[in-house]
Formats: sequence, C-alpha cells, structure tokens
Amino acid sequence: MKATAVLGVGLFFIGVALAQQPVLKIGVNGVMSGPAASWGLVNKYSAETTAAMINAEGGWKIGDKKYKVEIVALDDKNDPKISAANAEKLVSMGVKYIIGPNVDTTAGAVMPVMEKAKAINFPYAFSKELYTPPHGNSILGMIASYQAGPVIYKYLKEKKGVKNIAFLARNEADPLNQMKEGEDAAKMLGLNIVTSGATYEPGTTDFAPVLQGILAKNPDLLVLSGVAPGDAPLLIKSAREMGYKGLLSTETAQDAKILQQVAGSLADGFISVGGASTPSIQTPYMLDFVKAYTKRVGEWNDEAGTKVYALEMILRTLQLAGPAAINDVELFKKTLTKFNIPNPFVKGNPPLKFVGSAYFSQPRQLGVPMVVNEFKDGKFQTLFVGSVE
Amino acid sequence: MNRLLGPLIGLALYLGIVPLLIHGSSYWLTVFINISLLAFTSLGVWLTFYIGRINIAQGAFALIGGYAVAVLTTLHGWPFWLALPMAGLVAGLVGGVVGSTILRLRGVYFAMLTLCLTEATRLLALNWTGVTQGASGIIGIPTPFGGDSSYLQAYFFSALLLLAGLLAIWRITQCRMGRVFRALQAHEDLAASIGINVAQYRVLAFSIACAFGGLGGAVLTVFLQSIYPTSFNVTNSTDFMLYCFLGGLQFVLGPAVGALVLFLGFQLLSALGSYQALVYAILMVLAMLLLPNGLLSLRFSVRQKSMREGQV
Amino acid sequence: MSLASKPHLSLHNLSVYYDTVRAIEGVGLKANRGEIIALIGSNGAGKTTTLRAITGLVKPTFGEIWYEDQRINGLPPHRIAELGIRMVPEGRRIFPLMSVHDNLLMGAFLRRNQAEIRQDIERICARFPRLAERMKQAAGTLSGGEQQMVAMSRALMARPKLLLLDEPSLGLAPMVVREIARAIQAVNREDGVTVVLVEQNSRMALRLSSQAYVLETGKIALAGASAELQTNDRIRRLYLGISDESEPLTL
Amino acid sequence: MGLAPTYLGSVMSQIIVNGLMLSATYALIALGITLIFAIMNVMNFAHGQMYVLGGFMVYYTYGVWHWPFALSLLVAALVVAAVGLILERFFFRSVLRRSRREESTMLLAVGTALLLDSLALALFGEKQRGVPDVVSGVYHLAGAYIPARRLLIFAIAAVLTTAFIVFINYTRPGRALRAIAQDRETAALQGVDVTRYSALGFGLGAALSGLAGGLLISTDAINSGAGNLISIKAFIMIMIGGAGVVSGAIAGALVLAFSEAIGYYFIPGSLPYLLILTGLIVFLLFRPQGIMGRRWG
Repeated sequence: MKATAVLGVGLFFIGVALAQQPVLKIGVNGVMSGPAASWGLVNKYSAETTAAMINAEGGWKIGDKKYKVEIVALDDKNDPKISAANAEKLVSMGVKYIIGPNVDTTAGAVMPVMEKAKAINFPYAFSKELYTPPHGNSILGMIASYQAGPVIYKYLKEKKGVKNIAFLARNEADPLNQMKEGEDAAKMLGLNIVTSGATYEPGTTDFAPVLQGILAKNPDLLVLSGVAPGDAPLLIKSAREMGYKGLLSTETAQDAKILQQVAGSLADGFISVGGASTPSIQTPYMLDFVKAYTKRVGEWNDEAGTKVYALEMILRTLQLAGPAAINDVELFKKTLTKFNIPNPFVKGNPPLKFVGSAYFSQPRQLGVPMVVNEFKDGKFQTLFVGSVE
Repeated sequence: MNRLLGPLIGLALYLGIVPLLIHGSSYWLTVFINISLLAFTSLGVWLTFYIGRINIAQGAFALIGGYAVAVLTTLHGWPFWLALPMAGLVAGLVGGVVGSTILRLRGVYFAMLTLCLTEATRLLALNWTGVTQGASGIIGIPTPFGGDSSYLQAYFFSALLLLAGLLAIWRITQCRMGRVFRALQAHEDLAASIGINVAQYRVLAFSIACAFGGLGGAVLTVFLQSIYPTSFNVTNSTDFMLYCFLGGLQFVLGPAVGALVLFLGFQLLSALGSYQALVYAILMVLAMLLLPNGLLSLRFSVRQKSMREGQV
Repeated sequence: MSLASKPHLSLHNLSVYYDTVRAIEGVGLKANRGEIIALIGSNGAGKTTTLRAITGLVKPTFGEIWYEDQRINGLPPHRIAELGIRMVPEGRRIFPLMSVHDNLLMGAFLRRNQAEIRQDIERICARFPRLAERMKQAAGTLSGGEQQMVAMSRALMARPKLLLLDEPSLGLAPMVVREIARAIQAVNREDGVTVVLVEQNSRMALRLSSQAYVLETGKIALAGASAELQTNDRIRRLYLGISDESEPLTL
Repeated sequence: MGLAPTYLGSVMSQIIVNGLMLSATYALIALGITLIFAIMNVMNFAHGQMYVLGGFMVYYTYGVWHWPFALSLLVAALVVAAVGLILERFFFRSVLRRSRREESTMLLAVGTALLLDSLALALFGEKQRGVPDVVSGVYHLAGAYIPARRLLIFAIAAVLTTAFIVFINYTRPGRALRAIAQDRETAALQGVDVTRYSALGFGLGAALSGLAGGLLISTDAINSGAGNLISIKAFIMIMIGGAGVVSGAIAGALVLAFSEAIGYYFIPGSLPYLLILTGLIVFLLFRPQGIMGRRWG
C-alpha cells in the first residue's frame, strides 16, 4: 500500500514536471515509403536524432523556458495530395515549422497550405518559384545544384583545365531542373557544352547505351545531374570501363559505402557535394550527431550530413527570435536576416546564415556550407568548402 | 424506392453531418475533399469495369484534366468555371480517340496497356514543354474558393460533384445504356450477335469514364494549385482501381467506399509512425483475402444469409 | 458376391446442383467390367454432368459413386485419374499448342515406364496411321476427326480400366464416326476396357453398347438392354427418328 | 577523334552487345511473369518485388557475408521461390477459389506488391545497395566494349533461360505446366495434381525473377522500392511478345532490350520510353496477341 502511494506521489511529481516542460512540435513531411523513401527518411532520422540529443540535455531553451522538442513525422508517399493533407494535419496540431517535403511536385502542393496557415516549411525541392516573392513561407533546405554547379565548374575550370562539359540527368523533375540550371551556369563560365538534354530513366540497369552517345563527344567533365546514390557508382563504373578518362561530378549528396561497394577504385576522383562528411572538418558536436544517428538508424548515411541543418537552424532562429515566434512565423521571418552563428557542425568555416537573396531576392535558403568532396579509397575527402550568398 | 433510402441518408449525412463533426478543421476538410474527388475520379474506373474492362489509365486522364485546367486558367486566363467543363471535355475526347482503338483489347491485356498509357502520358507531359512547361510544372493555379470558408466551399463543391457523379452513374446503370453495358461485360460477342454496336458503346462508356477522370483531376489540381508531370502517376492509376475493387465492383457506391476507407485509413494509421505503410498494406491484403468481392459485399452477404435463415 | 459379378462402376442416387439449378437428380447406373454402356439423351439432359461427376470435376450434391470397391465421390480429379479412369471430354479438349506426341505423353502422365510408353505410342500409330504422320505437329492445327483421334489416343495412353467418352461422334463426318466406333469396339474387346459412352447419336451408342440409360431433364427415364431399347417405340420416336430408313451403321 | 568510318561500325556493334546483354536478364524476368500468368491467369504486380528480394538475398549472402556467388544465387532462388509458394498458398489460391470475378486476383497482386514493398523497406532499409564485381576486366570486340561482369551475367542468364526452355519443353513436370496453361481441367483429367503443379509454377516463376534480381545486383544497385519499375518492364515485355508463351517472353525481352539500347543511343532524354510505349500501343492495335501469342477471347 505504502509503496503504491509513494509510487503514486512519485508519478504525480514526474507528471507535474512533464506538464511543466512545454513542448515544441516540429513537423517532418516527406516521402518515407516507395522507391524514394530514403529522402524523407533521412530527414526524419536526422530530426529525431537531433531532438533526442537535445531532450537528453533537458530540452531547448527559448526565452526563459526549456522546451521538449517533439518531432511529428508524416509519410507523404511522394503524392502531392497526401503531402498537402499531411501539411494540413501538422498545422492543425499547432505545428508551425515543417521540414520537407522532398520534391517539386509535393512542395508545390504544400506551399498554398503553408501560406494559408501562416506556417513555414523547409522543402528540399529546387523550383525557384517556391522561394521567390510573392511567396515567402518556404525556405530551401539545402544547397541547390544550380548554386553548387557554378562553384564546382569554376574550380575545375581553373584547377583542372576543363573546357568541354557534358550533362546527364536522371529523368525526373528535380534532376532535369538541375541540369537546366547547370547548363546555364556552364555557359556563363564560357564552357563548351558538348551534349544537352541527355537523361536516363529511373530504374535503368544498364547505363552503357546512355553513356555511349555522350562519351563519343569527348567531354572533359561529365556532370551527373540529380543522380541517385545507387545510380552514381554504376554510371561511373560504366563510363570508366568504356574508356572515359575525364572528370565526373555531381551536385547532389552521395553515399560513400555504395560507391565503394559497387565501383571501388573506379570511383576515385568522383566529385560530389556533401555535408560535414569528412572527419577533418567535423566538429565534436557533429561527431556526436554521427554517433547518435548511427545508433538510432543502424547505419550512417552521408546524406544526413546535409540534412542535419534544418532542425538546428529552426531551433536556433527561434532562440534568437524569442518564444513568441513559436506561434508567429512573421517574427521568425524577420529574424532570418539577423541570424548569424558559427557553424556548429563544420570546423573553422564561414558562419551559418540564411542565404538565397541573390537567387530568390529574399533570404529563403539555409546557408548550408557547400562541402565539395572527392571520393578516394572508399572515403570522401574534402576538396574545399564553399558557400552561397 | 426503399433501396435508395440508405444511400440517400448516407449522402445527406456526408453533406450535413461531416462538416459539423469536424468543426471546420481544415485538415479534416482537406481529407474529405480528397476522398470526394478521388471517389469521383474512380467512378470512371468503375464504369469501365462495368463494360468488362480493367482500367489502369485513370491517372493519365486525371493528369490530362489537370493540365487542361492549369493551362487554361493560368496561361490563357480562363475562369475556372469555364475551364472545368473544358477539362472534362478534353479528357473525354482524348479518351474517345484512344479508346476507339485500345478497347479492342480485353482482360489483362487491356489492363497492362492502360498501365502503359499512364506512363506514356507522364512522359508526354514531361517532353511536351511547349504546353506543359515540362518538368518545372505549373504552379500558382488560381482557385475559385476564397476567403475564410474556402475549405468549406471546396468541401461542399467536391461532395456535390461526387453526389452528381454517383447519380449520373446510377442513372446510366438503370437505363437502356446500362443494360447494354452489362451485356458487354457479360459477353461482348453475344451482345454483338443481337445487333448491339459494341464498338460504339464501348467507346461511349470509356469516354464518359475518362471525362470523370479529367474532371476529378482538374478539381484536385485546382485544390492543390499546382501540377507536375508526376502529379498523377501509375500509383494513382492503380489506387483508383483499388478503390473500386475494395469497395466492391457490384455496387455503384463501391469506389466511394473504397476511396473513403483507403484514404482515411492511411491518414488514421499515421499514428503508427514507421509501421504506417506496412500496417496499411497488411490491412489491405487482409480485406482482399477476407472479402474478395469488396467491402460492400459484407453487407449483402449478411442480408442474404439472414434471408436464407428466415426462409428455413 | 464375387469380384467379377460386382459392378466396375456404379452410381447411386446421384444429384448435382449448380447453385440452385438442378443438373441431374437421383441418377443410378452401373457398368460391369468389360462392358460398354450407353448414356443417351437430348442436349442438356445431364449426360455431361454425370461424366464430370464421375471424374471429380464437379462435386455431387447428394449420392454416391462407387468404383471397384471404393467410394470415389469427393476425390479430386487427379486422384480419380490415378485409379485408371479416363474421360475423353466433349469437344475433344486436346492441348492445342502441344505437339500430338506431347499430347500422348500427357495421357501417360502417371506412368513411369518409358519403354512401355514408347511401345504404346507405336501401337497408337498403328491404330491411327494418320496421327503417325503428324506426331510433331501442334495438335490445334489438326482436323476435327484427327483431334478426336488424338483425344482418344491420349486417354488410351493411360492404359485405362474405365473409359468415359463424351459425344465422340459430335461434328464428325460419317466416315470418321465409323472409324471412331471401330476404335471404341477394339479398345473394349482387345484391352478389356469398360466404356461409358455418352452420345446424342443414339443409333451408334445403342449398337455398340450392351446396356443403355436414357436421361431426360436430369433423371433416368428409361434403362435396359440396348438391344431391347432399340426396339422400344418411345426411343425409336424420340432418339432414333421416326423414319428408320437412313443409312445403317455398319461396324 | 572525329567520326572515322569505323566509328559507326563500333557504334553498331556496341548497340548489339548492349542489347544482347540486357535481353538475357530481361528474358528471365519475362519468363517468370509469363509462367505465372499462363498457369494462374494472374497479372503478378508483385513480380518486381520478387526481383528486389532476390537482389537483397545476394547482397547479404555474397556482398556482406562473402559466400561464393553461385551459392548466393542458389539461396536467392530458393528463398524467393519459397516466398512465391507462400503467396500462392495463402493469398492467390484462396482468392481464386472464392472470388466472383477473376480480376480480384489483380487487386490481390497489387496489394501483395504494396505489402512486399513495405516489408522490404522495413527489413532492408531505405539505402541503395550494391556488391563488388564478381569478375573484373573489360573485353573489346569489334570496337564494342564488354565488361567481364556483364559477360558473366549474360552467360548465367543465357544458361538459365536455356535450362528453363529445356525444362518446360522436354520434361514431365514441364509438360504438366504447359498442359495446365492450355487447359487446366483436362490436365487434371490426365492425372496432373493441378493444385500442386500450379504452386510449382508460381514458385518457379518467382524464382526466375529472384534470380534476375540476384544476377543484376552484381552489376547494378538495388533498393527496396525498385520493384514496381521492374514489374512495368515485365508487363511491357509480355505484351510485346504475347502473354503466356515462352517464345513470346524471349521475343519481348529482345525487343525491349534492343529498343532501349538503340533508343538511348540515338535519342537523348526521356523520349525513348515515350516512343517505346507509343510504339507498343500502336503495335498492339495491329497484333493484339503480341508477336508470338495466339488470339484469345
């Protein structure tokens, strides 16, 4: 009897303690099943890992209260209808900040919901209209390839003497946009585009036919626009086996493990954009995150290195904007220009900011550092870290 | 007339009680708007089943309708109320032209071909950049529903559209045309031998079905205010088919029940987190295993059973 | 009761309903070992249903089917086939895309002795020389008569003890019908196979058989020795035609 | 480099090589789905998921546990066949028996595909997987390049396809399967245990798809959601060749593989598939039964 009473009282106090700690709900809305499941799942895993780390420390301080961070993740199956319904559900739960969705199709459908509900989302879709006035409630969650492209091409033009450039895109909306923007950037740099408009179907198993026509034009650099992590090693392997000697690069994050498994040493020299993937630039906080992520999911995914930023920047911006911003995104928006902190994940590099004014005429992009990696001996090595303004 | 009472009460509830119950929650209204529109679109698939064809092309016609309304309102400045019927008309016409040839196929052959048609339409939308703007899609499509009650307006509009669709399909099944369609389902050759112009009726049914697809796709597109080549794809086409199957092919209400159960089911299962898709799939397979003739067959088999027992 | 006097096949009070539609009701018949019995009746009288019930393709609603000293109703078709019962179905039902040779091998599906199977194929070639020339041809490309020969031969390849023939003469030219009839008789006499012959061509059926049953709307209307039935007025009028002057069947 | 006269020749030989390499594994996929279709009259939407399962079996056994490649292929075939048998026994058989309309099996197949997709995601995770090359090296033949690993896959697939054709045409169980495909009831009358052989056919068809997946993961990568695309390709192939016919499956595989090889070389972008699909639709208007199929209905 006594024990029960003690337990009851104990539970009561724990309950009070829990009730006293306010909860900050952050949404994740993205594709978590089907062929593209990895995109949304990495968003979800990254956010959940960060939230768990923060909650273990007692919560996130905004104003004078420490908030328990709760992640509400919803699968949209890459279907715009479900994505919009998910967004409605999240805002109906009082969620004002949503990470995702992952492609133009779903991001386009979610945008009106965000505007009506006065909420903010962080899509991983590159369509410029989403971030350009009159729209302003979507913030691009990563470096767009059209931003990474010029930086990489410029580097390769200057350092490696690249003159002729060829593009190959995965035949989906985002990669095609990436290719288009990449071609524009190459033209601006005065590079000679030897093939234009080449794509491969998702699900292609043999890339020789696709590559053959491109390699016949003898490019110095072959850009794989929006290439999926599983396709990259195959494309690299096929190109090398067909005798291609030039450079290969992509503007999307890749997976070192599969590059090593499938292409092995043939993938050496492959250039891609990643997060803080290489130990040489990782801060202790990033190392902790990698450890926690690996424990939670079972395996590290390099893509998480770019997707770790969204939640971190939402929380830090809220800290700066004050508790009222939790429910008022206008305050959040006003704080965007003021936000400027040292990058918690990458050592000694430009500060973390909201960027994108040059592209969208307003800061509607997470200023994720552009870590340009080269694959070597089964691992990524950082070539240089660039940034976007 | 008694037969009609049940469905009519159900629809009255749907129109009256649902909005009251969900207190104007924009989330629940969105869910039911989607259900109404998906059910409406699936009615077309149901009609093709009615003439004995398995149709996995409805995603293609929803896409056609969606692009029609998007292009007309956004690029040519048409008002929605003019563009909407146009979208249905375009989809119906395309359906008629395509149908006049592919309807010669039957069974799984027709099914597989319509599946390819969905994929071909996506690729067409991607490549025909002059009209569709290709991969960049069309966004910022104007919506006719505005103000504070925009969700409620959209809800009533889609519910009434579904109601009209159900009535139209029900009327079709009751009149001479419906008898002809049933004859086509049972035995085309026999129908031809008694002097029915089989080809003409098949095309007619398919055009109506595709017009349903075009209208449904158009309203969905306007509701989402954006369209891309992947907005309606093979997954959607198979979903539309599943709604009909799961509800029950013998019943006009089948697609509506199927859409309700499957769309609402997925939403309700979101509480399961990572297991949502898995549990959803398990429940769906269980439903098929236990009720291979559709959810509505449950009601009828119970009734038949009690009738039989009553007689003994 | 000695084994010899016990019927080879007997049906007792057999009824088959499709949903609620009656196909046959209370059918009883027996065939002794080595006997040919005929089952005659007009279209839809239930002849085919009776054979399908014997072979296990439909489950009887009521009644029993006894084969030798075993009750076989309820067994699946392949188990009944294992007992040595073969049916030549109505419309031949050969495997159209298979060669004649493969069709015959399908008949011998349950047999394992390759040498004997080869021997039997040679015997069939001897019995139907026209098939010998077409062994490698797809069976679906043969003429109706040839297909009937394939169907019969396929059944014989199983070395059956009981052979059920469903309308073997349907749609065939008189010359071919005679050839088929000779084959039936040969099988019965030489191999000692019991035959149940279902026919609309009642004249042929009655001449071949020793006992005959007449089915009318699912029930046995008349039964007796075939020779007697041939002279029965009702049979002559209904199933043999009133004018009895048409070409006699020579065996 | 310039376009030397030999250039066109090497392009042609490369296209032929690519087409051949591709068609061998496509043939395995098409044979599997056509077998299941012929035996059960089921349009197996879950066929691609069998392929994915086979791929993951090889990933774990060969890629992670370093078993010999031949053994892991065998394991893949057996595991996928077992899954096929389970699906046939507990899913398709009962629905085929009870359903009022045979289309219901299609619904079930779609549901099964969805179920296997979700299961694969839960079991194997969301990441792309690949395995190291089984053999390395590149051969050159008449100006065409042939990686050794592709040649190996081609050889194995060709041997398996031949073995399957021999099995189906010249063995007793093969004849029984053909008999069931042509006339189920009459096959039963010949003493064929139709239920058991249907299960065998389903298991075998699944195993073929699993083998294709297991073979292709050794040159390509796979992820748990890759199944539906494979199923669509399988459908396209059996429509081209004619459903339910062995020769049709092979014809379909050849046509699709060469269309891809030619299309991707000469036409950039997503147009090749649009053309393949449009061509297919037009072709079927004139020959609805496919190249090898017979008329139905």
